[in-house]
Amino acid sequence: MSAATTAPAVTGELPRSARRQALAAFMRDRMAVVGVVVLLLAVIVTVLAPLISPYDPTEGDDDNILVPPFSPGHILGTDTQGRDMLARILFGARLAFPEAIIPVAVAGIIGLILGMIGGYYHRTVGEAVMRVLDVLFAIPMVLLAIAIAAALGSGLPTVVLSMSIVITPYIARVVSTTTAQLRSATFVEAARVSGFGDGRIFWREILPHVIPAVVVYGTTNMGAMVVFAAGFGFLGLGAQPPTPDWGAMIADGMHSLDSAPWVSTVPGIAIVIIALAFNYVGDGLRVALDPRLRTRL
Amino acid sequence: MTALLEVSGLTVRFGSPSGEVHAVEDVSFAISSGESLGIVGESGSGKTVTCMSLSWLLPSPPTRYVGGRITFKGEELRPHQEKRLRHIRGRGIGMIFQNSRLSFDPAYRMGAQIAEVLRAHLPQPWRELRPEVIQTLQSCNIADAEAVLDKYPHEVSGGVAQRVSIALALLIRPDLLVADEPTTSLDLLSQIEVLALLEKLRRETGLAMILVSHDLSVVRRIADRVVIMYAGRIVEQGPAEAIFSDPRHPYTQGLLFSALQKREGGRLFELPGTPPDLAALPSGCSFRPRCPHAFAACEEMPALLPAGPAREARCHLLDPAARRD
Amino acid sequence: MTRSVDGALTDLVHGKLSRRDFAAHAAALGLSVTAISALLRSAPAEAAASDAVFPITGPMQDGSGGTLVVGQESNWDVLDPCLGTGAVTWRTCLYQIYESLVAREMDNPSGLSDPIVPGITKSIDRSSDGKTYTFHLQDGVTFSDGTPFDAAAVMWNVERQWDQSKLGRKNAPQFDTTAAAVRSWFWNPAQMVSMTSPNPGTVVFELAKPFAPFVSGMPESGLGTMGMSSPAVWKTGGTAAIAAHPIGTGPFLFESQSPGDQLNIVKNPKYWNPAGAAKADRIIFKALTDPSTRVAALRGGDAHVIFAPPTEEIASLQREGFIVTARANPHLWYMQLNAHEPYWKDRRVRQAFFMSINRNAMAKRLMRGTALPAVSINGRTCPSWTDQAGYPEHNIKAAKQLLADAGLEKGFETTFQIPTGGSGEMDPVGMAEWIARDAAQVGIKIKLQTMEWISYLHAWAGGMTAGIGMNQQSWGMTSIYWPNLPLRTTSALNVGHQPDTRFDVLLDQANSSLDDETAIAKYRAVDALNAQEMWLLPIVNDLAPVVISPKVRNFVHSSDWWWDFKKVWVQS
Amino acid sequence: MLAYTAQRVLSIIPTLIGVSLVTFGLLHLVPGGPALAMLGMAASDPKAVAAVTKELGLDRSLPEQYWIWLKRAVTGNFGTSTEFHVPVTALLFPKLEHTLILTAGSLFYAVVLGLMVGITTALYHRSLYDRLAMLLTLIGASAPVFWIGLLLIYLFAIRLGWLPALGMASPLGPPTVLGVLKHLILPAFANSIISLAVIARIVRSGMMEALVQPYILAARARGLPRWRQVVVHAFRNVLPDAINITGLQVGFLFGGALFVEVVFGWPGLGYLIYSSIQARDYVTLQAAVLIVSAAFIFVNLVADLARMALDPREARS
Repeated sequence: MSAATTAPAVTGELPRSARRQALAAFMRDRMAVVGVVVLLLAVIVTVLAPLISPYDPTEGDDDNILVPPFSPGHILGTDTQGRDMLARILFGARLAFPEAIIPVAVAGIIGLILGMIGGYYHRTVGEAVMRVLDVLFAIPMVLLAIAIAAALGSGLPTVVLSMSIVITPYIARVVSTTTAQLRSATFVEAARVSGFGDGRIFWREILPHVIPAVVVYGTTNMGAMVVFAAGFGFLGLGAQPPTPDWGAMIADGMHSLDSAPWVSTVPGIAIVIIALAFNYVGDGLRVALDPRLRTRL
Repeated sequence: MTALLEVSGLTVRFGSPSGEVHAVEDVSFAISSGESLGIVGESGSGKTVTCMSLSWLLPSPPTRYVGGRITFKGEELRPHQEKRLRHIRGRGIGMIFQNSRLSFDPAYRMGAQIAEVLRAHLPQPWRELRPEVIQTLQSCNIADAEAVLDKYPHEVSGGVAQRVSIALALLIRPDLLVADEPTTSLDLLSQIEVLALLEKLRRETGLAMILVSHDLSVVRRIADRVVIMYAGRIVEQGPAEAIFSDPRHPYTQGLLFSALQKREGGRLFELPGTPPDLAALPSGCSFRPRCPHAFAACEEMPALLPAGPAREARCHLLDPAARRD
Repeated sequence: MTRSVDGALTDLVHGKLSRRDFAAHAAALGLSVTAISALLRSAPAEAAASDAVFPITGPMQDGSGGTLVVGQESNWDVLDPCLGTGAVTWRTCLYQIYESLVAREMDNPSGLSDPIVPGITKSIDRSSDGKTYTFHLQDGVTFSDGTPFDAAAVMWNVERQWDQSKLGRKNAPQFDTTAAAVRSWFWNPAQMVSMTSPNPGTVVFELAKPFAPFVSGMPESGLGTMGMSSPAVWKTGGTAAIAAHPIGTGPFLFESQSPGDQLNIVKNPKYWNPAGAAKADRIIFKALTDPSTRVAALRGGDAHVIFAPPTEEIASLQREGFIVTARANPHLWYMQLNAHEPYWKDRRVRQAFFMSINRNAMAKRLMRGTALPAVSINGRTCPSWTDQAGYPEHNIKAAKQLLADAGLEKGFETTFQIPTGGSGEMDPVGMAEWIARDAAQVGIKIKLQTMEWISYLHAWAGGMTAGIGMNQQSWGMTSIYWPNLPLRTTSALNVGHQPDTRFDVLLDQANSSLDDETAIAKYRAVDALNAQEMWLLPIVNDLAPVVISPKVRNFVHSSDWWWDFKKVWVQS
Repeated sequence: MLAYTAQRVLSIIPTLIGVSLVTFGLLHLVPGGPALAMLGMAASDPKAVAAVTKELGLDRSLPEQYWIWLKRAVTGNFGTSTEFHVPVTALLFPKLEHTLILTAGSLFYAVVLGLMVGITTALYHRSLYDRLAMLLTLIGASAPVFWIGLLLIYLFAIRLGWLPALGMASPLGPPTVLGVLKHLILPAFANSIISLAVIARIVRSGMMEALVQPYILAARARGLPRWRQVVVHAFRNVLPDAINITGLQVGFLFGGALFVEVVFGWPGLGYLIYSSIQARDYVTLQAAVLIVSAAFIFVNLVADLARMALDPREARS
């Protein structure tokens, strides 16, 4: 069996070649590459939505209400107000992406800071930080998000803010665990003994090792965020209508599930595709950035 | 005397990202009851895969059993006949692994694991077997046998684990014991003890044994016959004394020489170069790139040629016809 | 069953055949899948617009028995006639368990509901000065706990919610702050000064000045102001006891409940009026807040009656054999404009905005015929309702002209505050989107601001703040009283701060009228004035569609917010 | 281990106090209090609102209100629901029971199917079955729960008519165990999908790692049957992680029940919490959130301790 492990030890390699190796490992994951392509396409389509969309997503056509998919002029059909589903899906993506990416980015930064404090000063301030995060953990995520949204009123900023608050403890936990492990690692001990300040140790020794974990965790969670944001829309806490929101579109269509199933099925499929793409990319990144997983067959 | 185990043409491969790994190529040998066979080679020479393949132990896939015939006590063993093989494994062919601590499940106490194996092979209940287990453990130089049964693998030393492992193999009374690098991961003291134990076993029970090692001195102490492997193939085999006193293959010569140097504490002599990548073997003789005697004919893979009484070696040097070129 | 493809296609176009059934037929006739989908595409979408007229009743048949399961669109709250709010609470149980001193007949398939019918009150006399009302109570009525229903019980109930501290008197021990607050819209304007009982069968109410809507206002907000509960229960454990053990005089008895989920009531075998006794053995109310869940319950046989069906599913439910009933009721979906926003100061702008809204299309297409365009601020069942109030028709051209006259031909931007849902709100978001789209045609750009219901109530009740151009509400009464609430300049419900005191004058005249005709005429004048001034925009009246299983008998769609289930029974 | 357990159990208390504080603070940020919800349209009368607000004690300062609440809560008195006017404990416990039934059903699916899928895909990893199963679980995990619920209702309840879509039991007639189980099938499955996928993936990767461990090869070499290698040895070593992740999932299922309860009309805590937010029923909400959080913390604690107890290397240290 020993013959099968062919990858040489990576000690002492230049970071650049490590990066190249990670990229190679990522490219080997076919589904991750497909995921990246899907996301890129989706982003391009989203950016170009005003140019390529066949209709105004908020402009209904009274004479074409609930037209089924594959009809001339409305490839994905129309909704209860006669609005083109394709146009609404395209414009809906303009919400879905920020709703997935911004909370993860915000929570990533805050979680990084809190997590490093929590993991590094684990006997003093960090303990207090982790206790507070424990409280946020214990409150069911959906409830916390809904209460925040109810407190602040619906709309994109609320959704982004409450999702950020909700996932921060999760990211902070990932960071604090990694930081706590690193704290006792030889090179960090060495840096401490050499008299480097905590700031420098955070910046030079811990951060570079923590960031990959956050990136992987964050990317994997962007898929969940797309789904979670749809939940807000579903409960009517999402973007202000008539702005198309995938979750709200599902809620809109669930009343006509029998006579016009496409109205809620189509946005559901859009959510699944984007979330799936994020999940595959996240998986690919995890394998690529974790040398232990990378070398495994 | 018919062979207890006969291996012929064994060929085992794996898939890997960098190509197909030719782990074992066309290996044939035999061992008779009461005989002890040493298999020697560097890591990656295919010796471990060979002995794992005796009862088709490696899961397939990913392992590909490309060819080979294994006859054990006159019965042909075929891969994938798991039901039949299960009774051969342990009962017919016992095995001892390189790192015995890892060969025990960390989640169970040693006693439970011994009991589980015995239950799989023997009709008697654990209660009846327990005294025998204690006795066997003690005969394997485990003083506090009772206590060991209650310990988890991570709570015993490597040497004790290895001795438990041997005791366990013996308790089922196999026809053949295969020991894969039994001393490699042990400290010096344990090495000596385990070797002494194996020697004692040989002496007292006459158990047939295959001992796999990269360490010539270990093999020399125990083996009647020796097989030398390089890059998945047998390069030389024959009676132990004959091979150690007069190695015929340049690789064997290199191995012996470096071992000698080491023992005499002199300058460390290592074979130049490294073993080849099994996924991209050089054409011709696999040893050619490292061989001090390589010549034109070596661009073709030599066959195993007779090299004395009951001896063979895979080298063109033994072929007068090849030398002519 | 074979018929030609043409025939099937005709049926499809006329809505007699669903697309799925059509596809099945066509496939049976040997058409390829592509041909079927081509045909389907050529047919206009079903139920795109509807001129449907829904029946008022289900199958009528004498009989009795069965368990009726009713799927409600939201939770009921407190089972206390003084504290329960919301149409659902009243509709579901309170109206079946309790009775009001003043009752309307809401399950008469013909005729309006305003006439007050005899119930636990036999008759009512009004003095010629309009200040004294004498109620003669029905004899032999008892609460279901066996205690008698008499003048003392009536007064006890009124004193529970009538805040006498405003008259400098001490409140009764059973007085409840919340109850008084819930009914504050009635007792404060009515200005009652005394309540006396010359004998156990008579109660006399004395008012400070004439108040024309006194009697008709009593059964509003459910039978709220006059729902009679047994004083004996309160004595056992106060307000909590009433909610836990609801005891009234009604045709049904409370059996059990799991709050927010299920409520069971059973027939009252000792109902005081045998002629009006309940027909069904038991009624089970289920809170099914999700519309598709209600439909699924109906289809699965887990509910016999569902309220507020999704309008998109109505056509297919009808095809499956369910009966959809609908009926005009006091409901009005209306908007108020914020008088503090400069662009509304010009009356022509308000008119132009109203004229830009195609209420007809909204009722027909968006609501699929389950609503009517509103033509009055009075409810359709209210005696002062008229279609002659003078509200202008949808007219984009005229609207643009009015805006140009007002110097706003370029249009302007404004914000519309709406709830995401709520009691009687229909589909507020969809409707607001529709209005915004219509208004955009004349250059009025509307930004929507949606809020969850209670947050919305909070904002709404506080009055519109700067930057909010308009908001929305659903209410309306069968009593003539209602316009007092949103249009009086001093009313808290004048959330748009409309400053025109001519409304107050007309409303005062209406309330102090000594005869109904004058009162009605004055309320109509208020309506006509609003049609000119356009502070309150009547949009649509909900017909409140209900879907019933064909097993349900004697179901008559109510002409009010609340329902009377005593004549309904279920065929097993 | 014992000391550790005690320490962990004690640490629940400050967390719960924190939870109640956060919930309390958060709820009072939400505009429109219970008075508005209780008054309905009459809420337009500011005097009426003020009177009810005072009656409910909501005009006091927040710390004062919290202190009063805490004092009562310690004695087990969680107050009276402002929405239904019944004691919160009487309201809560039946709903808790319903949610526990739903969670148990979901957990059953998540664990049984998750383990089955995880173990079998690890055994046949890289096979067509493995790829397909992994794709399906990932799709399930990428789809909104309410959407899956709708599709299930559409397919199994409306189209095929096999299963009831709604509630816990048929409203007609007394509830039966079989009836509840039948009603449980769809909502429990909808609720379980994400957890099922998580468990399947964790178990799969754990099993793949475990199956190539030397002790599995050794077990094989010692002639143990395949099922013992897989279940008794490989899976036993994945078990601590599997239990730990399952514990986390219990909390997740508890929270995710909200959407499922709304879509399937399941009368549980999630739905109660949702409607209590809408009705600003602070009293009910406070208690409900506390119960859910306590359950969540407790389950995680049990999972954590179970993981440690099952790993002899940790248990003995």
